[in-house]
Amino acid sequence: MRILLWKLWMGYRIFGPIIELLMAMFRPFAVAMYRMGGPIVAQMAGMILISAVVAVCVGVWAHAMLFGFVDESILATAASAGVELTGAFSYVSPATWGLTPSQIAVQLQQVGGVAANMSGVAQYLLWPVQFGIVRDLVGLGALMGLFNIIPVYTIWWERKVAGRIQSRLGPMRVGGWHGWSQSPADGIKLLLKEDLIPDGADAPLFRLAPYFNIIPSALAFVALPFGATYVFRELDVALIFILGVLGVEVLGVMLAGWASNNKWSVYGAMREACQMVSYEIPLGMALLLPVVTTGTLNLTKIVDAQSGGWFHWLVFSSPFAFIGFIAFFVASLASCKRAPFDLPEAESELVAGFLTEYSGIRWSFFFFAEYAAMFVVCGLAAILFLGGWHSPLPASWGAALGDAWYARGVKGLLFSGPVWFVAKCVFLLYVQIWIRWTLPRIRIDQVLYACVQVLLPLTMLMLLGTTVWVWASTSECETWAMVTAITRYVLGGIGLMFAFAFPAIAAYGFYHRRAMVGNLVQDAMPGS
Amino acid sequence: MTNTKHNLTSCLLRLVVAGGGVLLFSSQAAFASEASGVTNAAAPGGLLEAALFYFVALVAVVSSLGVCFSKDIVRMAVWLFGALGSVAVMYFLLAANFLGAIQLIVYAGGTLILLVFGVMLTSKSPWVKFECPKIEMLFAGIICAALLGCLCIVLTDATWAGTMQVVPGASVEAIGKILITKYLVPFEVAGVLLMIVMVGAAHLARQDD
Amino acid sequence: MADTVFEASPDTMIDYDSSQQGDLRTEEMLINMGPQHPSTHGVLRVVLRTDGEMVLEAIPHIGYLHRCAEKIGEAVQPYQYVPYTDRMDYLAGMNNNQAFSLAIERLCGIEVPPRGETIRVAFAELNRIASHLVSLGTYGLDMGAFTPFLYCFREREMILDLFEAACGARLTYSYITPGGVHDDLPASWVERCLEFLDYFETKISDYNNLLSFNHIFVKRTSRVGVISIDDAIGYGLTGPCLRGSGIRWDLRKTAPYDGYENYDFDIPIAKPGGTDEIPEGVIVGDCWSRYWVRVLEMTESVKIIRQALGRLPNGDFIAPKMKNIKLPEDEVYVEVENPRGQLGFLVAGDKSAIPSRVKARGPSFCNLCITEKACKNVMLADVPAIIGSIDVVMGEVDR
Amino acid sequence: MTPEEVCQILKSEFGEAIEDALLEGAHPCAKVAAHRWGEVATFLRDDSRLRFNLLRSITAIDMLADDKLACVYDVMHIPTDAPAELVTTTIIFAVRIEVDRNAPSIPSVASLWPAADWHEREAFDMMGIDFPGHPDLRRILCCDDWVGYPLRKDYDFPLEYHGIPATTEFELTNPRH
Repeated sequence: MRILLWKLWMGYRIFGPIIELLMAMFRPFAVAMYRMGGPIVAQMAGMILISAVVAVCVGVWAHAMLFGFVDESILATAASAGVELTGAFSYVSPATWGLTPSQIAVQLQQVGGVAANMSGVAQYLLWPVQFGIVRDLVGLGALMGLFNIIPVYTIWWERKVAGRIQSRLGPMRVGGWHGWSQSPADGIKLLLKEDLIPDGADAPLFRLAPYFNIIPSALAFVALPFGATYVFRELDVALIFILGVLGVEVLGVMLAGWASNNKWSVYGAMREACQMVSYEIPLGMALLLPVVTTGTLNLTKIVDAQSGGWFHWLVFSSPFAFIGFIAFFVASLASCKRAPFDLPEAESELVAGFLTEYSGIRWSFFFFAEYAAMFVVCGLAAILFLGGWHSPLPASWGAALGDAWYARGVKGLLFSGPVWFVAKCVFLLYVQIWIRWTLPRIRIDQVLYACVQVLLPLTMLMLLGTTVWVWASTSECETWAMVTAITRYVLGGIGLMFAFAFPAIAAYGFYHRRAMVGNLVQDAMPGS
Repeated sequence: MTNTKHNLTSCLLRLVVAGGGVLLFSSQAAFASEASGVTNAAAPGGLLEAALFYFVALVAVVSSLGVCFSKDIVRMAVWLFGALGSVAVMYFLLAANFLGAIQLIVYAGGTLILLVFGVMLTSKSPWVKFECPKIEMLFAGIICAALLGCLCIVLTDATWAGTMQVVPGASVEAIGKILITKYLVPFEVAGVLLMIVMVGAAHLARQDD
Repeated sequence: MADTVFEASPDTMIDYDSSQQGDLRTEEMLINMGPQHPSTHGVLRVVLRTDGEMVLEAIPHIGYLHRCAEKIGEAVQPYQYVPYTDRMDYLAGMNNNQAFSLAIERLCGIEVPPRGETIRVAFAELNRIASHLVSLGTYGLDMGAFTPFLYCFREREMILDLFEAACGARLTYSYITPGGVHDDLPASWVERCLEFLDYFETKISDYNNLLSFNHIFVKRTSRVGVISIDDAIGYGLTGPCLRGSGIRWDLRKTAPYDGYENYDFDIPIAKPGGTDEIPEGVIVGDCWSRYWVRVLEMTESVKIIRQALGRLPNGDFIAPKMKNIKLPEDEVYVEVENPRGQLGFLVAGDKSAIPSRVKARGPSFCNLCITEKACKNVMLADVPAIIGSIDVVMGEVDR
Repeated sequence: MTPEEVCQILKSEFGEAIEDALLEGAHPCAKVAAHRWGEVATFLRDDSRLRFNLLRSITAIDMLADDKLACVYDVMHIPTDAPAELVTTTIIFAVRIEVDRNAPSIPSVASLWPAADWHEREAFDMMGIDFPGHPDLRRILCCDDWVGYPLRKDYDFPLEYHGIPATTEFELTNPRH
């Protein structure tokens, strides 16, 4: 061991200066890039935002085309060889499908047009895509990218929203346009901070705890579908898989609280355990409503069942689902320890709860995990109740567009695509943030009362009701069909009212923003 | 280390307990394979899967040993998480996705949390040593030896023929059907047992009022 | 490191004796809440003995901010001592100045000119609003509601701007001095103040909608930390804490000073839930009542300020020759109604220009001593609720 | 009720125990013998004519010239029969107790007025007056290991505390020291 360390040290002695020289060269380059990029972003923020969204869409679309094409090639080749493939392209597929570049070239020739002209190069470029490991690496890259970007920008957005709610501006400086690089800058700061481990803490557990928190929340993204084909692993039990890994996250919090050797931390951990264990039950109950309605645990199939447009979203399918959705949202707030259920880190009671002794990157791991988990539960809510990646328009209308490449793009933007899923998630995230900055925190006994006495019976009742509803819907009775249809449209109408009310209120607030704060604020306060 | 000998016996005891745990898991695995419709027909395993399996198995063994040899209850719980989690991964490898997820929810996310929670609530100091009277150890030893014997019998009697083929997608419905047909009585008994536990817990909690 | 930590010792074992008797008790813990804690409003330290989430006992320890204010009083002349009073209850500097100035005036028999008196009343009431705004905001913060805090501070900033315009300081004013106020009002100050009052009155309903009548807030604060009338008086509680227990007692009415008898205003007191838009579940003497009294007092203060500004007489604002006054060989004890209660100053003179004894009776000091009684057998989350509703300023507790 | 009347009542009730009635000046009070203070305090609080239920303040005063320490108790009556009624008058009174500076001891009234608890601790902390009968008489503002009573006129400010050096700038401003 000592020799190894010595070798490492000698290696550093030799290569260290070179690395440092490279870094020294890179540093002004990075600074110059930032200085050049900052003003551009500041001036063209709107355009950059739009083009980023478009670029992401195009990237996703291209990626889907690529993979889809190779899949079709495999199927076609197999069909020409007389082999029937079933089970398709999941993780139990063999390491290779034995496709040769020339077979791909044949397929490309069949497509014709640009693809045929490019087939000489494209056949070799597409050839590695058939390997599961290559696909997995691409998928993992996307997954980790998402897992990094989502929390970073959710934090930024939370700060912006909180600022606006509190009649201030939120981050404005770092990077120029509305502090767009505030969160990355914070991340760099946290990376550079001292990794402090208190005396008397259980050091191994203290170091381990953040990983118990961040890995499960990253794992949840494995099974969370962003679109019909945009899922890293389409599990048949994705729903309970996500519930399970999010449940493991609690262990990280508990270990953090325990290992810190701080009584406030222990309190935070105990509250977390108490809250999580109780709220997982109503959460699970509420999750069962769509499962009972659609008869599957597969998230993709649950979304497919809601492809009929606004009025066919599961939240409007029955009054029970409508109330169940609200119960689910409340329980999901509790399971993400978001206000008003942020008891584990209640800063006015427990200093910072389980986070009290943490600093630097380990501290930020907890925040990454929290915001990622927020996104996951919002995604679950969108998938289970709000039609997932389908737009309010029925997907069947989009089918008429055909299957050309531009038609796929239009369908993705207008009818069903990851954009819609992300938009719904962002809206639900906004509601979470909005609630956090509006409501006081509730007390632990009230938390448990709300769970055991209110949410649990409510969700049980809703589950029972949904079961009966679904059972009744299987009958051929025409009156009942009418009742379900009327319910659907009435609830959908209520939802529509909300859907229009939000932007209407927001627009009102935007146009009257100066009058609402009052004349005196405009004159007297800085920044107005 | 004041009482090394004592620690050794208790560690051995825990080893036996862990053996019982493995028995439990293997029985679950047997149930899983039945439920997920795994047959003994030959199927390609894949090098990656094999490597993953051996890695996970190693993790399971090491963490079980960790449960036995660590002196601190919370660290034991962390090791236990390693064991339970790796068993969950094994379920996933067996395409028993449902069981894997349930393993995560029930054991890793539920039981283990409650265990740590209990330790936190009742401990006097942050680091609690696990210790029990000798008579209890004796009884526990006898029970664990019996369990170990059972495990050995299962190990020797089981037919380890062939590799297994995976039939994905069928597990949830298959489990549901088995639970309310073939295993209806044990299912209901377990439900009643849990009910009794709940009533008992409520009774204990309300006693001091 | 691990070996030393995990070394087993007899007292680290689980206490099996009690568990064998079927007593599944949880472990009692001693926790230091403070002196550095977000919700002890300064450097208060409360030692909590807890059983799980229940607080069995809470013993406050004070003195972390002791700055020998009384000893300094025996070393400086009264007009030099006024800045020290600012630093006692630093959220209500004007009222502190007023109390000390009144004590010196009573001791030396100084007559304050009417303009000075009226300005004093206006500033004292403005400061009362500012202080209550901080109290409201931080109480919301204690309950986990962040947003009302910023709204309250937004309005408080405006009051501080008004103060700054009049005396140049935003926190430690020393504006009210023995004999009157040390400067006249600047031009158009009255108009600015009236504009602020118009604006502020509409904002109180914002706080009510956001915080006061918030269901969670009411649930968190009602029926918590109930202080009976007898306890309140016995422990020497004054101000909103006393009125929160349902007694209509305010020195501005019962022992008027600076001409308060000439103003028309009400003394709001706590009422049980269900009456006068007070939410159900509230009982007299709980945290919500104390909070609510402060909200109502802000409206009354606005009334008083309007009257004061309306009748602002012309003339001198300070009695002449206020420096180097010789204090008679006598003592005086004067109390005024501070935002937090009755602030008393006992000043003893001995024919020199420097007092021989200055004693400040801080309302926070007296109000805080009920913590030990009020925080018995409550939940952990109630401790910030109770301490916050008592609304202490540690600068005044420790002086 | 004026302080004069209160003094009358006290004198008729306790006679010798009321050493003096200091009614001139801005702070009228009765001077009470320290050893009878417990009874007088009980009477002040409980007598139906007086009912001084609010102990406003306890002020310890160092009378270095007379070699005495004085304690001034300010009390007030808050009517509780009809709490919602607005009262426009106050009944206030003060009691002054002077004790030997070398062995100052005054019976505690913390059991009568709980408010006296902290006030008496403060007087003990700052002036070193002992209050026999107090439930928990220890320093309140200074640290538990502080030496001396800071508000006494002959107090010497320590120039060092646990290795922390201290300055006495006030020596420059205060001619007495």
